[in-house]
Amino acid sequence: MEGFGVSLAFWILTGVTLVAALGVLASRNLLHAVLFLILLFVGMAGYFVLLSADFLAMAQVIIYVGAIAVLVLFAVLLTPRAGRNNGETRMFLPALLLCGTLLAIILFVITDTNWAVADESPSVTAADLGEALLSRWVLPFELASVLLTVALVGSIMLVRSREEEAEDAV
Amino acid sequence: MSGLIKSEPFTLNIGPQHPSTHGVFRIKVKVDGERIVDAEMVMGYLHRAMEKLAEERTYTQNIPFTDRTDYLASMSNNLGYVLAVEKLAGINVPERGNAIRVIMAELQRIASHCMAVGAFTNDTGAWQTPVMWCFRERERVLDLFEMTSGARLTCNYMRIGGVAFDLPKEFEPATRRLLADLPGFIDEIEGLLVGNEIFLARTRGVGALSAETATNFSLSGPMLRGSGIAWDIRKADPYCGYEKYDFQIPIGYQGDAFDRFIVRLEEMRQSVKIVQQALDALPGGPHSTQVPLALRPPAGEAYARVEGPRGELGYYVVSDEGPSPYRFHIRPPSFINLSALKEMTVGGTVADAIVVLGSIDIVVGEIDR
Amino acid sequence: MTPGLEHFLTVGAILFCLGLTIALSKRNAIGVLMGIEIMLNAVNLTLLSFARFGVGHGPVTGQAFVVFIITVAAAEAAVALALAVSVYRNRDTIDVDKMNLLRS
Amino acid sequence: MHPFLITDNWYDLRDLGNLSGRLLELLDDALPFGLVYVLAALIGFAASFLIFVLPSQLIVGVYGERKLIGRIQSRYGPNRVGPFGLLQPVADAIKLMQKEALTPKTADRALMYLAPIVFVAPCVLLFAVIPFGPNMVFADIPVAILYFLAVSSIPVLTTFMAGWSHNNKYSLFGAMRVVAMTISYELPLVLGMLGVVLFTGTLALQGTVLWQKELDIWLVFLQPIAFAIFFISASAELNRTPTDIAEAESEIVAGYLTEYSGMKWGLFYGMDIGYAIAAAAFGVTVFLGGWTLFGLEKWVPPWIIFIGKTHLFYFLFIWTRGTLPRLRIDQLMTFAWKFMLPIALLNLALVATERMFWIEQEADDSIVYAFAIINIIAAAAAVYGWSRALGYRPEETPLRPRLVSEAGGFVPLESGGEGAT
Repeated sequence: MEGFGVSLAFWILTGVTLVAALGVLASRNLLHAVLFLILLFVGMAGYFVLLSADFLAMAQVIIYVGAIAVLVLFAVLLTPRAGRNNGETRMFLPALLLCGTLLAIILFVITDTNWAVADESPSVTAADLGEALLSRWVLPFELASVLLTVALVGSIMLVRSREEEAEDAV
Repeated sequence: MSGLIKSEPFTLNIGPQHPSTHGVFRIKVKVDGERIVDAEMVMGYLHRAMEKLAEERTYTQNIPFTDRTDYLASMSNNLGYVLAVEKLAGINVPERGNAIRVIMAELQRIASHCMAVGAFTNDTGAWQTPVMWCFRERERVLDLFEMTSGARLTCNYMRIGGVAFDLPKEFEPATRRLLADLPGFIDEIEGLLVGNEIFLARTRGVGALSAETATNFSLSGPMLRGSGIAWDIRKADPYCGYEKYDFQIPIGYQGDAFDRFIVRLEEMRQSVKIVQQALDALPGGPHSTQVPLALRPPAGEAYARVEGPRGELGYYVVSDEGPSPYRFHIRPPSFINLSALKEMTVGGTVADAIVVLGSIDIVVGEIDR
Repeated sequence: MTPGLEHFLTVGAILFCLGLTIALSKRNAIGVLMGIEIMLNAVNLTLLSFARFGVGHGPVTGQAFVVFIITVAAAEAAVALALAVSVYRNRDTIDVDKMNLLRS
Repeated sequence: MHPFLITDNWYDLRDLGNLSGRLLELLDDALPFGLVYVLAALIGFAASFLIFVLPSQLIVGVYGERKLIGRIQSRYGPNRVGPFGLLQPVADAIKLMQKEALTPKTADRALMYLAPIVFVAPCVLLFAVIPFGPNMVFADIPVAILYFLAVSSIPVLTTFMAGWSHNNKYSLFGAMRVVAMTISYELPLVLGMLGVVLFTGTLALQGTVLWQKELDIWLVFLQPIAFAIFFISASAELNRTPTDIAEAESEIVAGYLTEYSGMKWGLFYGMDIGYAIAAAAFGVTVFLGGWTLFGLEKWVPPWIIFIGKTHLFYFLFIWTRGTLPRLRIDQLMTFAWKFMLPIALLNLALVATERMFWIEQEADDSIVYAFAIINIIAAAAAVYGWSRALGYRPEETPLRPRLVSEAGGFVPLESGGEGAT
């Protein structure tokens, strides 16, 4: 990992993602929070590119920005105006404390550990990834597809209205 | 979507300023998602109190008012009014006058249907192309009007007892050229739209009215004929010698927007046929009878109706032997056709409502008068 | 300064903790869901940085894990949003504090 | 070596990639820290925008489109400003800049200002991966097709932002429609693209072009279904007319653009054309052989061929816009889910079988011609069969009204009237 460009990109991305995450936390308007979340997803994709995971970066944008964020937007629009408040519960301070502690511990671990670092940039093409998914990780891969099917059927079942159920029962 | 989510219905104002309300007409729709649950028509933005104003003017002076009710079919409106006054005063119209009136009314029907078809396809989203094509042909009809009456839109051509001027000599060849081109043009529009899957998907079954509902709403014109009822004043209660001409009444199948569209296209074909026959058998003689300028018809009332492009166009005139009508009332076809709007739109989507509104072919000047 | 493994891990940790804060403290069910998505993203980042810098398992393993996490996140988002909509329909709210049918 | 063939010399402007490569080398020597890549990105960004995107938008997108639509509608189109009205887009731009940019009182100001700006960026990013010639591709990344799909999903969110921010019911309608439609149309699009990728075995756009060049066949013949799906989905996501329900002038005024005025609207308008050109460029690259044209690319500058093809492809968008009515939103959704998705899956299965056969049998490359014939027949059969299965019966729809001679009451359907045509 060398070059001024990479460093610059890293720091810019860090700024963007952290601001976006803080924005999700701070914005009271749920819709603004969703838009900050999208910014975070895009920044994440940038990180993935830096980490030479091109395929995953693109998948990140397609799936998170193109699908999940749009789903969240849909959910926001399907709830009424009153439900678009993104306020905190009384648990905000305890949660902040807890997470701060957790962060301190993790940061300590990160800095204290002597990581064995491979320096040459590995090149993983989409073909390699596909190869791995269909040979070594084939079982989790199939499970993931089953999970997606279950999620699909499950979410359709969840949002069905009573009228539709009554229709189907006939 | 409705029922799936407990959504709040909200009110959407379609109009008075909206690209598809054909003027200043407003529909207050309550929508649940895209589905319309309630619709309320708000009219009167173009109200000019014509019926009241007419009581202050002489019978002849009222003719220009009728131009301005349905400004897309001024000839038909002129005709309806003068027929009513003639009925009231017992005036006979010479043969040639009647033939010219028929020619003008039918040309006006073609022009008005051009506009109706074009605006309707514009509402379905065919971006301006059919409407421009229709305007092209309508222009040629308006050229003929300009040639005869001097005005294109508000012709003020019919007079009590006949028509204002005789036909100029270049009228007949120009009309024949137009009549030769028109069937091709109608085929062109038909080829562009009628077989088009998207157009069929947008209009088939949209705003369908059963024959019974259509009659109950007292609809007339292409709206009524689209629902499968063979009713045409020109056949049922002939005026101006319509019984002499050979033409047919096109009727639809299920009364949806598409049926009204094809009925209008076919009516244009029939109008071409009528104008052709009228031109072929154009009698000589005077175009008008002499009628005193300050006409004082005997006390009484008269109602005359013509088959306007939009439906039954009726004029009701009451005389108290004065120089101006005691009471003057118009039965505007699109106002009455519009009353079925709620019936047709509720349950459909907003996009359907626009298509339905386009298929009624409203002229706001006539609705609000 | 050239970013190394520690940098990416630090960003991942910060994002994870922010996501956790959001998930724990938001009142709105959709807000909670967004926190969880941030956490999953942070985990993805960590996995990928190990895949890039780590030695041992090779880079493909890390990336394969990320693929699975993205899949799970998508499934989770769909189900959670369906739940939110369903809850809203039955209870007229998606405030997590008021979803307490089991309490009394 | 033929004297007129395109060479690799930097002064041979028939391949602009030579010159820019040379410049990059020089800069790389002169600048520290690999700053050259940052610089090159900026220059490339500006250059591609100034040389290709902007002129294409102005001349083809605005002037050409208006002129062609005008001809379709039997009128003249712009012909007042400048020779043949060519300066009309410039005049429009000046007018737009002078106009007041209104902001409704209740609007979400930040989002409303942000939306047009965010809308511009992805459009230019899209052109980064498009190969204009053998050396003329700014970033020949190995996942270019995915990149294109990914970046093109961002403007949808922008249109949503725009529609939401106005606090206007029509705009919200537009925004909702955009969001709903995108989810539906991305799926068949990606599935269709998958068929292409299965054949070529690469996600890189340059690789796709070279594959087509090598096998001497355009992918549109191998993948007619994928091409049709791409065209329909692209026009859906671009809000072009048969599917422009997000703007739907006659229904919801201007959808998400209702409250925009002045240059904020202008940015949306211009970039809509930019996206359409990007989609056309992508379609040309993937399906129509990119910068190749039966060996002619050795003689004519490939970028000329490419730009010409792109603009011809763009003509398809203009054509559909000029002639087709608009679908309703539920019909669009039904079309995506019930029609395109199954057909895309069918196509995928067919392609996978063919590809497997090709590899297993170690067949000669000329087998692609057989595949092309099979696929075209299969596409026609699938489209026809599936639409019949969904209840499409064109012969049952009467296209002419019934005719009766006498006025009377209701004419029942059975009696049919007389002389029904």
